[in-house]
Amino acid sequence: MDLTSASINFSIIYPEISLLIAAALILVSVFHKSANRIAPYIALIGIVVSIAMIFKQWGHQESGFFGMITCDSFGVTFKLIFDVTALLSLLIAHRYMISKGINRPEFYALLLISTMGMMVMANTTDLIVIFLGLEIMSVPLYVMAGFAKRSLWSSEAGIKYFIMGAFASSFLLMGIAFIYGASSTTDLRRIVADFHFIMSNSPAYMLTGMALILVGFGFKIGAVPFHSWVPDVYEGAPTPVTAFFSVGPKAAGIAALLRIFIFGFANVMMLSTVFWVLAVLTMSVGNILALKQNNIKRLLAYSSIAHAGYILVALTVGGNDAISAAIFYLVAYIMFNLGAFAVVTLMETRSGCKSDFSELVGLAKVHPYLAAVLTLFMFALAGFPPTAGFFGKFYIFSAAIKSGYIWLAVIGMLNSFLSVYYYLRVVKTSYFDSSDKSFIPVKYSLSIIIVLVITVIGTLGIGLFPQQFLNWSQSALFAFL
Amino acid sequence: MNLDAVIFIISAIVAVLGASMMIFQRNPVMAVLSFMVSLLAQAVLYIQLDALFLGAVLIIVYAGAVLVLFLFVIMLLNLRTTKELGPSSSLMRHLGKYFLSFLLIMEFVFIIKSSFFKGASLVGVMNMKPEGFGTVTSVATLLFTKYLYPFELTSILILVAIVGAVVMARKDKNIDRPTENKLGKN
Amino acid sequence: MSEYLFLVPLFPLIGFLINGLLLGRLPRSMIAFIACVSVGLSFILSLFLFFGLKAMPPEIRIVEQVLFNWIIAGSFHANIGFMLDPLSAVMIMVVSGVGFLIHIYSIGYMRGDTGYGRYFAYLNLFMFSMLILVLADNFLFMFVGWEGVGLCSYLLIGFWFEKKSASDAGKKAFITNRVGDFGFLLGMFIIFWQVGSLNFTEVMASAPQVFVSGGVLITVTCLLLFFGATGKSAQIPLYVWLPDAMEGPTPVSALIHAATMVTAGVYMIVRTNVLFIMAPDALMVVAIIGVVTAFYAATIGLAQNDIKRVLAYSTISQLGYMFLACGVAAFSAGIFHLMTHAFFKALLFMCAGSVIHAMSGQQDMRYMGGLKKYLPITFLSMLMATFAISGIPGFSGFFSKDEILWKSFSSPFGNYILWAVGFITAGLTAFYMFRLIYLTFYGKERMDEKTKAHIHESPKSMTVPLIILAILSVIGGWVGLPHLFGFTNNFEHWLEPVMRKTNQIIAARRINEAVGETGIEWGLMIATVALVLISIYFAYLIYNKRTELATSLREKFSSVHKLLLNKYYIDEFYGAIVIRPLIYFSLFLWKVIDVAVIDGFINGMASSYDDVSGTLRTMQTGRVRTYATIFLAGVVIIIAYMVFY
Amino acid sequence: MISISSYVIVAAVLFGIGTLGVLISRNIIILFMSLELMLNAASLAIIAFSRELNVIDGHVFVFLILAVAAAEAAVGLAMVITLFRNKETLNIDRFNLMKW
Repeated sequence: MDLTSASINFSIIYPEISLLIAAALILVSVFHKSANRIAPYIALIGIVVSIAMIFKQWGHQESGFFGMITCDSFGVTFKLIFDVTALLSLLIAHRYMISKGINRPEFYALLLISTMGMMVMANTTDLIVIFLGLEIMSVPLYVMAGFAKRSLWSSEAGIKYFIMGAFASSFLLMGIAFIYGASSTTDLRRIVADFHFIMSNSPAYMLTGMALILVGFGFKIGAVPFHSWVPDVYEGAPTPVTAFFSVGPKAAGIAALLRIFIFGFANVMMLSTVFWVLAVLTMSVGNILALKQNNIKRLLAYSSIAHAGYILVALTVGGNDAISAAIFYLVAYIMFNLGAFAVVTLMETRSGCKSDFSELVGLAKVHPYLAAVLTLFMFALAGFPPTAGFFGKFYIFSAAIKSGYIWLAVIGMLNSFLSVYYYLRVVKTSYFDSSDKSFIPVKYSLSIIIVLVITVIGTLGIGLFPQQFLNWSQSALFAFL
Repeated sequence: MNLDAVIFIISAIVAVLGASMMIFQRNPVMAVLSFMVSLLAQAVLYIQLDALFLGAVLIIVYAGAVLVLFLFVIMLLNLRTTKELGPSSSLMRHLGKYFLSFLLIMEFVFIIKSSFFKGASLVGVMNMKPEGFGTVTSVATLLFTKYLYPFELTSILILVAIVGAVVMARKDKNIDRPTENKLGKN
Repeated sequence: MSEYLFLVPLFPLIGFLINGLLLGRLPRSMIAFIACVSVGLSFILSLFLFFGLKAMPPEIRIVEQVLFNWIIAGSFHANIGFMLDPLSAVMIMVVSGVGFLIHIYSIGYMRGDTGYGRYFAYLNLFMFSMLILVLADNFLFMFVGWEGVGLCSYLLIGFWFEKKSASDAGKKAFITNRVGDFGFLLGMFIIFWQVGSLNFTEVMASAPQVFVSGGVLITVTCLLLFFGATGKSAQIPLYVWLPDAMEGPTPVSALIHAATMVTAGVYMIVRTNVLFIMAPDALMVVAIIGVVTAFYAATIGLAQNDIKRVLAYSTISQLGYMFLACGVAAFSAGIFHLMTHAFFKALLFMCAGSVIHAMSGQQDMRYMGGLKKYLPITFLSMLMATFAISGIPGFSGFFSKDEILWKSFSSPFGNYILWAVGFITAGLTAFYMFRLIYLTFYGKERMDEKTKAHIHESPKSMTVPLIILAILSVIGGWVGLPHLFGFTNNFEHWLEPVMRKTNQIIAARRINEAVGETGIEWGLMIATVALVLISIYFAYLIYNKRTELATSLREKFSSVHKLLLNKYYIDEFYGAIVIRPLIYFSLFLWKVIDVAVIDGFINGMASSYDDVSGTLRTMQTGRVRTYATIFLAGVVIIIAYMVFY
Repeated sequence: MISISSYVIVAAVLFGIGTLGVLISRNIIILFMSLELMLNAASLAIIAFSRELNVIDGHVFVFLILAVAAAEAAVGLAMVITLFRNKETLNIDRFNLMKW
């Protein structure tokens, strides 16, 4: 295999291209008067084609475009993760956007391009391309967060995300500059090839660069102390966008962190300590802050911070077990978190609802199935067997204990027990509380039902057959780095 | 002290001063102009570092386009007055922030001072400046061969930025059915 | 036969799926039928499996059935698999048998409740989880059942969620349990880390090679497992949830919070007896916690007025006995008591339910009295159960409790202090149980007229299970008649294959120590019985002296009566010197230690987290500039650490 | 001859000023310019490293970064217009509907 292949081989970016073509079609269709209605379908087709292309790439290991793209199992796995996320978010979004009167075709184009950006991030070993991918992912996200322009909440979420996002990107870029200064290249493969030499040559530059890159991606996954934007943006953004936020950019950030810090700059002592501290802080702060929330979206925001913490535990540990556990956890998390957001979105399509806890009261009486599904997702988030959430945590913590990070595992487990409290509050409110206000029934739509079915099957399926999923996530371990 | 050094010192001071003036300005128009001064000085530094092409691009793109866009928005929103910001807060309240930024600069300076690299022995690094370093040709050659893919990515980035800007700034008429009320969440 | 093992938990699951997915759209009779039949089938199958197992030679009495490989990672594997051995055979019989009776009882008890379908769905789900718990062939699968029963317990305690106290109690139970689960999970991780397997057979086989007997690691592991057990089985310090759990429907209290789920901790320790026997220090902790809990809860039980709370503290106390048995390495005695306790305590709760049913929901014993003539079947059944729990010779509780007390004295891990505390507790038990009987069934009728008009014996569906359990409470102990009476202890013999390693170790330790003598054993037994009878007499004096006594009871205790000479004097003396302080002590324990200190500690922990949460929240000002400042501080610190450290 | 490290130090100082601008400016427009300044500073550092290493790849990076900066500015300013329409102010501290 020629690692610095000069070949301009389009077949390795077919999934990206399909998304791009769909986005372009949507943008062209804007001028048609029924664009609102056809745009989601174009987007859907684009994603499905993209998924098909990914399956064609399965198992191929290729590099192209002068080494700027590496199409390896790791990247392809993440491409699939991004596509599934986009697909589910799209299905969640459709009815919501109509009910809130913000169903504009551009939204779907932005969703597609953002997904494409994530793919770019995950499928390269070049830091500059990772940076560009990050920007292609983020710029649409800024707009999507503020998409409900006339809502003060949404536009505030947009500006906050924009400022913090651009701030973080600047640090990331500075980090890349330092790495470039130390190694004369931004290609991770070349850096790793000469790693010891470069490290002995200019250690301070390399370490600064790593720290700043870590900060940049830590921001994307919502690691403490770079997390402050998460709750505000999650609360303010339109709910389907929040759903997308809570998994898409997070998965992309983790892909980049894995590629750079686990496959790339492994065995740097200082890094593992920093990861250790970040993991502990992220888990604890996320969980503790979630205790007092009265808004479900905000609660899920803090919970997503906590979950990023669990994944950081896996990154701290390193090694094949932990990485496959991280990928496993990520997939599981996508399932039950998007499921939870689908329920929240469904609740919010009722007029006048703001996702406050009080709006859940009576859910179990009016919609017993929906309440049961919500309960399942909450238990999965809290990590009960036999849901996917339990095995995600089980693999991560057992990997940690096996590698001797016993305290980290203990803190992680304590945290996951703490988290039960607030997840249980959601269940308790929807089952056991009563109020004088009557519950306004929700209207199901086909797309939401599809999402709920997929996520329920995913949550339970991964829990009942964790082995198959673990094998699958282990197959993602092969990367060019 | 040779001419190079004099130019460096002057433009470095101008760049830093311009930047400082920008962040301490209360009037946005003045801030844009200060930033422009800083950028011009930075362009001089670029050219000193043999980045002739990029120096020119910096002036054209930044000073010529991006900052004009800033000015344009300021004019559009009629922001020349600073009343709406309210009274400025005291320096003391921000002392921690100054300190943090100062620490960051100190860290960087220390790192740069302590371990400026001996990169010459790296693979692909030349001791001598190659012919035509920093000219349009040399940059363009790389841009359309090795960096073709990232270059194309920037086109997507700019496309999406345009779409985003249009979506955000457009005043909606028919397409946007009114939400419940202006203050309504989402 | 054994190839049908997986059907045992599957039947209730099917029942749950039907009732759960149709959400009570079926007619009520159909719901009850499905729920009861599914559990009944499990019970019948359990019986067949038991006799199938009995037919096998003792050495190979172990059947493992692997449905499929759940997780395989290198050498590690965990199955969805079941293991039938003498221990789990006993457990599934008890669980499905008692469970079946309680299902039948529920038909009558829950009649008229709006959540009928939901109730039976939860109950079936509970049976499924509990059977998984006892049948699982590895720790991980057992943990699934462990969590499942916790979840069902939560759902059922909060079943009448219109009452705020009910849903709060559910949450408290759940969270306290999770604290214990933390220990269990951590213990499990250590076992996995050291042994590389979670399968019971493999762990037990290789544990002696892997762990150093009496070493730190095995002690820590066992203590962690025991910590998990204290959560589920309501021992100090995690018992606080159980009294509150009485907010649930009474059949639920009978099934989950008396007979089955709360004994899961005991089962788990017996299941891992090979590990515990290698950690004598951990065993000592188990024994001490067990006996202290037994004493402590019995003391609190003295002063309770809510009939179900008396029983709840009594359950905690009896569970303490089981842990005492485990702690002195008399594992089979622990399981024996678990079984007899399941019979009589389920019966007690069901009788209490019947009383509450008759009293139109009144649970306070101060407003009862004289119910004997209204509820004859309930009264007789409850009397049988009370005799059993008090340890009247011939009744089931006598044999199991006596064996525990004897073992706590004679076992190489036991000593006379453990015995003495257990001995006193036996007296207390008899006292508070007979206090309950006298307050409820004898004396003046203290209820109001309206309630009085409603008093009626419960329907057949409720009384028939009572009668069956009453019979079991009497004869249930006869499977384990002690050696002392010239029998071979069948029960102990049956469990022998499970305890083989343990018995060898105990036998090895015995060589150096004096084997308990028959004379001492007789002496202790007689002492216990005497204490129990005296306690009953005092209960009778104090709670019944102003009313005419039933002649039969007077005759029964006449010998004791004469023995104590002066009724009036003793009464005064006892009242002033023993009972009054004891009651004050009991109130002190309950009001101060239980409610203020331990509850306060748990609530305080929650509220201190809330405080931390509140403090951290102030950083989340909603202002971007603050966020950027926190961000920058993070950056500065990370760079400083990475570069300058 | 001025050593290249001096240029990098200038870049670091500019970067620090940019961060300070983000931390203290209340006007969103000035805050945006501070963000742009941070990107500029990174670019300057890359140019300096490129000169030191005599590897021209850095120039290409800076070219790409210019595009990124322009894109960010365009989106950000469009958002400013929306915000101003909603709230008639650009004081960043006034945007704190969501907290805790």
